[in-house]
Amino acid sequence: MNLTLNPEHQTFADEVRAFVRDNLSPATREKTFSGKHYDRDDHIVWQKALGRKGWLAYTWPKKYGGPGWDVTQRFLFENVLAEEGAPRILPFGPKMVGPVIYTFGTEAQKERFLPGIRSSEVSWCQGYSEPGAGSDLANLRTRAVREGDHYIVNGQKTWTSFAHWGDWIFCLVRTNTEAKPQEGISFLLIDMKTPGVTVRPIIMTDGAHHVNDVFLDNVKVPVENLIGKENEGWTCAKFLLANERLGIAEVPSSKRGVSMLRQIARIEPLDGGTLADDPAFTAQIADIDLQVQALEMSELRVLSTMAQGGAPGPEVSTLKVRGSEIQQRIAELTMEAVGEYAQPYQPGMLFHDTNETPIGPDHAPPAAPRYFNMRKTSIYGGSTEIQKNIVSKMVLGL
Amino acid sequence: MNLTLNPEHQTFADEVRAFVRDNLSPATREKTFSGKHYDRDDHIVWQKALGRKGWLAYTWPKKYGGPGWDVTQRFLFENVLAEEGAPRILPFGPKMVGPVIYTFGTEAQKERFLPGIRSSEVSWCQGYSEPGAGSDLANLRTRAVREGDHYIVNGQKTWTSFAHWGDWIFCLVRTNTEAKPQEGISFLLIDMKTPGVTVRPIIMTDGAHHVNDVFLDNVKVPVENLIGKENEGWTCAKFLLANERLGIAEVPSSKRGVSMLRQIARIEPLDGGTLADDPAFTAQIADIDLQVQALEMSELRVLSTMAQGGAPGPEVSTLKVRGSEIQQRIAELTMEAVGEYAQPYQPGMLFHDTNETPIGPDHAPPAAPRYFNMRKTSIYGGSTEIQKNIVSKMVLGL
Amino acid sequence: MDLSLSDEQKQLQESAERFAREKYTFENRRKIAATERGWLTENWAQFAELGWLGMAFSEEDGGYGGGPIETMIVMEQFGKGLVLEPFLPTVVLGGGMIARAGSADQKAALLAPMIEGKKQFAFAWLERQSRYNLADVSLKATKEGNGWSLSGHKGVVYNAASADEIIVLARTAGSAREPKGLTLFVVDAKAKGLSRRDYPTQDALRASELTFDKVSVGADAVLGKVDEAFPVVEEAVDRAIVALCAEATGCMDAINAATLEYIKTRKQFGVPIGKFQVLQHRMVDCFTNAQEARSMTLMASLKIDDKDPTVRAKAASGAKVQIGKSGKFCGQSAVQMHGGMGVTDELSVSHYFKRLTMIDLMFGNQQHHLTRYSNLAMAA
Amino acid sequence: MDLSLSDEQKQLQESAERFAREKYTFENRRKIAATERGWLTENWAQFAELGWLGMAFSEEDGGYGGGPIETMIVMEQFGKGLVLEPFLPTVVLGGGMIARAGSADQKAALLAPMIEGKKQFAFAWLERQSRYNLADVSLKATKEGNGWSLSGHKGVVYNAASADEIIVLARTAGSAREPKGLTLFVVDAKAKGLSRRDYPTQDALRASELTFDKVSVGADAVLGKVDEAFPVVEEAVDRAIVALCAEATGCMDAINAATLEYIKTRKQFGVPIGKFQVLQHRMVDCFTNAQEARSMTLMASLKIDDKDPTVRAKAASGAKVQIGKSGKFCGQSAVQMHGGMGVTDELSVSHYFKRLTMIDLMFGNQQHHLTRYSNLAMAA
Repeated sequence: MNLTLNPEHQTFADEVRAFVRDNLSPATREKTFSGKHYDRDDHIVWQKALGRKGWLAYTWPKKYGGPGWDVTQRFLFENVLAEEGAPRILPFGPKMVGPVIYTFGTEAQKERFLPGIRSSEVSWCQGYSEPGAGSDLANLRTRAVREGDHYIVNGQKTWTSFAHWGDWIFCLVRTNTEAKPQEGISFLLIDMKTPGVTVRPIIMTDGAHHVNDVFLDNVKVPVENLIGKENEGWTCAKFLLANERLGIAEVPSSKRGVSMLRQIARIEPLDGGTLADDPAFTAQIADIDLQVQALEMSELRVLSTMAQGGAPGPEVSTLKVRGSEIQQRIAELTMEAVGEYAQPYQPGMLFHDTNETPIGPDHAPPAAPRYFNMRKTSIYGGSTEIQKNIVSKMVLGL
Repeated sequence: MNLTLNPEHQTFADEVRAFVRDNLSPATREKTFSGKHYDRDDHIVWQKALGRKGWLAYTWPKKYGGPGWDVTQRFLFENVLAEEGAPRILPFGPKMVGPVIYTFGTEAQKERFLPGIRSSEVSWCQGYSEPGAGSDLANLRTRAVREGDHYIVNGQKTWTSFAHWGDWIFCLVRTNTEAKPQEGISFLLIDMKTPGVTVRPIIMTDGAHHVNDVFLDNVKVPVENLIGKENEGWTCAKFLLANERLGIAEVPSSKRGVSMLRQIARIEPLDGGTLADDPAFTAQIADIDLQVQALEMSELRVLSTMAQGGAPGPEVSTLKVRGSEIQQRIAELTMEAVGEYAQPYQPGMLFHDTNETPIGPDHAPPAAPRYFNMRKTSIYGGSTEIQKNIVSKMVLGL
Repeated sequence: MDLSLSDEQKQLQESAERFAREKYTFENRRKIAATERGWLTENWAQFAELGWLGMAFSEEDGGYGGGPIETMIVMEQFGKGLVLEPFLPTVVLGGGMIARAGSADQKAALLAPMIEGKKQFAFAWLERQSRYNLADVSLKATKEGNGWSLSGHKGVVYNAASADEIIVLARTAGSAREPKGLTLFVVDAKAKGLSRRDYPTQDALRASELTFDKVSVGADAVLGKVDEAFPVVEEAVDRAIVALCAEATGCMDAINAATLEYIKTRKQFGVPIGKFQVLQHRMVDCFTNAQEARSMTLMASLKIDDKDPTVRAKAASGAKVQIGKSGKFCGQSAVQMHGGMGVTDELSVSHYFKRLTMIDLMFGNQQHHLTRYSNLAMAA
Repeated sequence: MDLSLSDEQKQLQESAERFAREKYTFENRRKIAATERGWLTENWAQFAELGWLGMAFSEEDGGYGGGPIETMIVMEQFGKGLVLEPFLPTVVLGGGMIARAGSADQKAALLAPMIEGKKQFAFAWLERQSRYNLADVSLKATKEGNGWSLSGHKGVVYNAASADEIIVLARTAGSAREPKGLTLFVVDAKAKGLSRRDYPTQDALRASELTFDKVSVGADAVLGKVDEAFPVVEEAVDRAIVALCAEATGCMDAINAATLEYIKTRKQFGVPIGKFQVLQHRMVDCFTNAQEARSMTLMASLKIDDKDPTVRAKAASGAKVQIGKSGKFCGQSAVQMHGGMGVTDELSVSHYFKRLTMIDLMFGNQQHHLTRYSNLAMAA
């Protein structure tokens, strides 16, 4: 057992770091460290650069055009990207639908869809949640009725992140209303340009527009866009959720968050010194720092099991639970570090390129909005309550 | 609205204080402040003194021999007793069975039982829990079968505090096995000297003997010992539980605990000074101090409603929940204040009069045992989980 | 000891409750927040008419002889409605300091019209480096003939854009962070040399950054004694804290009620989610937290008039700790139990959550006041 | 990076697991705790035979070339069984300090027989005033001819009654709490002038108060360099902390398993109480806590050999914080979910709870190590 890197891995990490420094736009990098929201180009330009290098679909096996990295390489790649201020890779293509397609799709589907995902030429979004089916996903009502070589899809999806940027959406739809809830569901790919697809923004409490309602009104979808067998979409859904849960702990960005928080504490004034002099505050940083370390090590233990051929089990749910608590706590402490100057609401500084000077310190504008916004992390991707139900049932047998 | 005392109440408080100082044995008082366990005499001698003064059954109306105090007087009485180091009044007679008897009993029963409770001549204990009926009290199995003018009682009670000191036990027994669980229960008074009553000690994790199993083997109980109607004992049980929940928050003793904790922090050495110099520790004392204040004020608000004729509702359950958390936290902080010297186990210092000097400071011996022992407060008298179920259902309508 | 409301207090509670319920529906509030001032003059006029602007002042100061309990009653209902009118900066802070420290002339010129609804105030104490230290003031006031000249910066000044007068805490002597050497000045909001940068806050209130560039004021602009403002400010802020605590209890009642309603109706897995025991217990904890917040606010309101400044400070800090803790618990829990809906702009829950969060940050957060309380309690 | 156990390590784990399972049933342990020594010589002999006493020492020191991972593996199983044999004071602390600081002669005289199971040690560092400050030492060693004379008091010295030699931390120079000026002495447990007051601890181990009244030792009793013991002690204690953390993870696994089993079988309201969602989620939290404890212990075990003392100290303190937090959560939760049974002496749960509680208090509790970690992390 050891935690040290061998020379090849060390070289690899250096190579990744050099790549990020050469290819990530300084303006995008700056948004990461100032806490601004990214716009579409921040994500896509960067992802295309990764795509050209063959690194966007970095978890994929070589067979499907991935780099075929080992667990340590993945770990290093994710950490270096976060340290260097790269935006997170939007997961919908490379982490979600891509693996579903290469695992359950036909050869034709693989040829058609995988290249655009690997290159980031095609943007994807996820059509899972519905107004009446959030935690209770199996209760979804969006209907797909077979008519000849098409499905006619009707229904509403909600909480669809970046639907307003998406070229395609992968949807869970009900193809059999008479089967048990989980048995009549299919996994369908829908071109967002198809007539009948409408996107309506949902504005978050911080004023941001990330998520949307997606209305599907008599949308005609060719049968060849079905992944796997009809009525067996739940298998894809479960596969995808398990994949999602692992990366969703967001350890690398939380590590960056802790180090930014320490920086802020060293800047924020307090009684003639700085907040870094206040042991009550620094103890709270230390506490969250240690929580991040515990989470990272737990994740490494899971990855190590996977490296030896094991599959991530339902216990990764607990990583997602802690990961979201940690992101929330870092955001909370960051806001508390800013103090009274977290109160001004400065949308210009959050959403736009602007020459205005911020009110308060540079790190003030995103502090409170980020705190509000981060509450979502314990809700999306299966709420904390749902994750604990899963572990209770699947791991503990309760 | 005001929190100030009028002159009559001020005089009353002085009178109570003078009484405690004149009547409480210095050895008993000393046990309170050193955290030793009381023996039977500590309780009974003190309670008899209160009884002679007419203050033992201090919550009772004048009609039944109580002092008929108002809410402020009760509040002052409880606080002064705690401040002066009096042991808590064992609730089984004056707070539990006494009010049940004067509320549901016949005139003959009142005449027979109330005087011995008021004077502490007769000690009572409570026969509620059974091995299979803890939280689920209605599931109790102890049977009482009517034979002529007696009941024949068979079964087992458990967690019976001070059964080994008790003259009488009040029991919930099943008199009808065919009714719904709560409908076949009766409230029965049993003389502990009756043949067939056996007491077996249960030793707690700190080595203390407070609770017992009580075995009832063909115990012959006269029918006149039934309180209320046969099969309607659940009414008495609920009435008693609601009464119990209020006092069980133990605010006055927690106030004393906080002040003792501050004293200990001023004594415990730390880096050449004392623990009182450590802001991380004193902040934790401040936090629990404020929790006690919030609880006290919440209790006063309930008492104020009662003073205007309202009855304490199920929301007092939350007072019990917080009260137990607070007692546990004070015990925990006290142990942490002692540090490494909480490790020696010193039963001699806990249970006996001894001339030995303690290992470590005088306040060390009870620190860890008390922490272990206090875990029971969120279990007995209806566990925290049960209390929250009650509030959820009865108050919130969930 | 008596914890019951008088008949007058009950009436006050009813009328404040009615105001919040009728004038601050979710949609109304959104419209009010979008106006230029961010609040409605007609509402302010109604406050004056109902006597709320003068209720907590003595009769000799032109008020109606109430006190902290009346303030608590009204602020609690303001919290339920998320009321936007600048009651706290104008009445509690501005009015409170003038009543405590003002001369007869100042009371006549400022307090009387405020009670009539004709004057509003803002209180400028914070600077970039101050954090929660009320004495960390470097805006300088220097003697200039008979009067004074003020230069420096003040930040996050609530209601500065609507105020007629800004009450400014300035350093007239002493070194950085010394409580001694601070003086309060009443400055005309339109004074020459005073510039503003206005903005909304996270919770839809209005505040400003102020720059003072040699702003001249007369000798009569001094509120209270020169160099001796600190105790006045500390008391005023303690009173403001208790008023904020009352507002927060109102927010908590409202957010808990909304969440309870939501979990009774929102269905998942075929049942209302309020049937799940984990949510039931969390909901119970929310109500317990609100109960404790109410208890501590009431206690602080009853103690804030105490002659002993330590009693007053402990009461205010103690209540603020509880409010910080309870507000966070209720706010975060409400968002979580609302699921995705809780993080959108479309339901009231996120607005209560934001207000509760900002209240914690005002005049010192939970941690700050825990330390303050702890130091006072250990010194005793 | 590689987190898999070698085949030898897996075998070690199995044999330690078997020992704890077979020799430390609940009833067996109760009997062992009631013996005069509080542990069994036959078990100690078995440790020697299985090579556990020497596994973590280098081959040149007569050991078997393992390290912290081997210690972790064995301690974890000891935690599962609540094993009472004095492995920590003798092997981890005593053996560790001798290996690090001892002369060749001392290693031959002390370490070799220890590995053979023929010598036991105790480490006397704490004094009444020390709390968790390893440098707060006032027991004095003064020069006496060629040797030294020790006078003063040591407290809560684990295994002092069974030890052949007591390793004593004494002040030879410097002022109170100065890290410089401390020296380690190896003192014969039967030395003249050394008296003991023995007692059991809360968790059924054995410790003693020691009084040194002019205890004379030779020059060869000094372990390491005069006045330079502090770094040796700090490292030894960091290693002991990590070993304790491993023991605690074993305790947590056992207490969680017992609780899970209990809530699956104990019925109330007609169903196993494990059907109640609140208990289910709490049980999940217990397992998550144990997982985190295991992760931090593993990380600390992998970092404790680092050349940089800061890396080592941060790893040890970080793990101790996690163990404190997780141990408290699992322990308190287990008692609560066991209901009344959890607070009696009759089930294993209360014994695990007591051990977890005492582990938190040993060598600095959660708060102490959070502060230590925080200071080191902010200094970086």
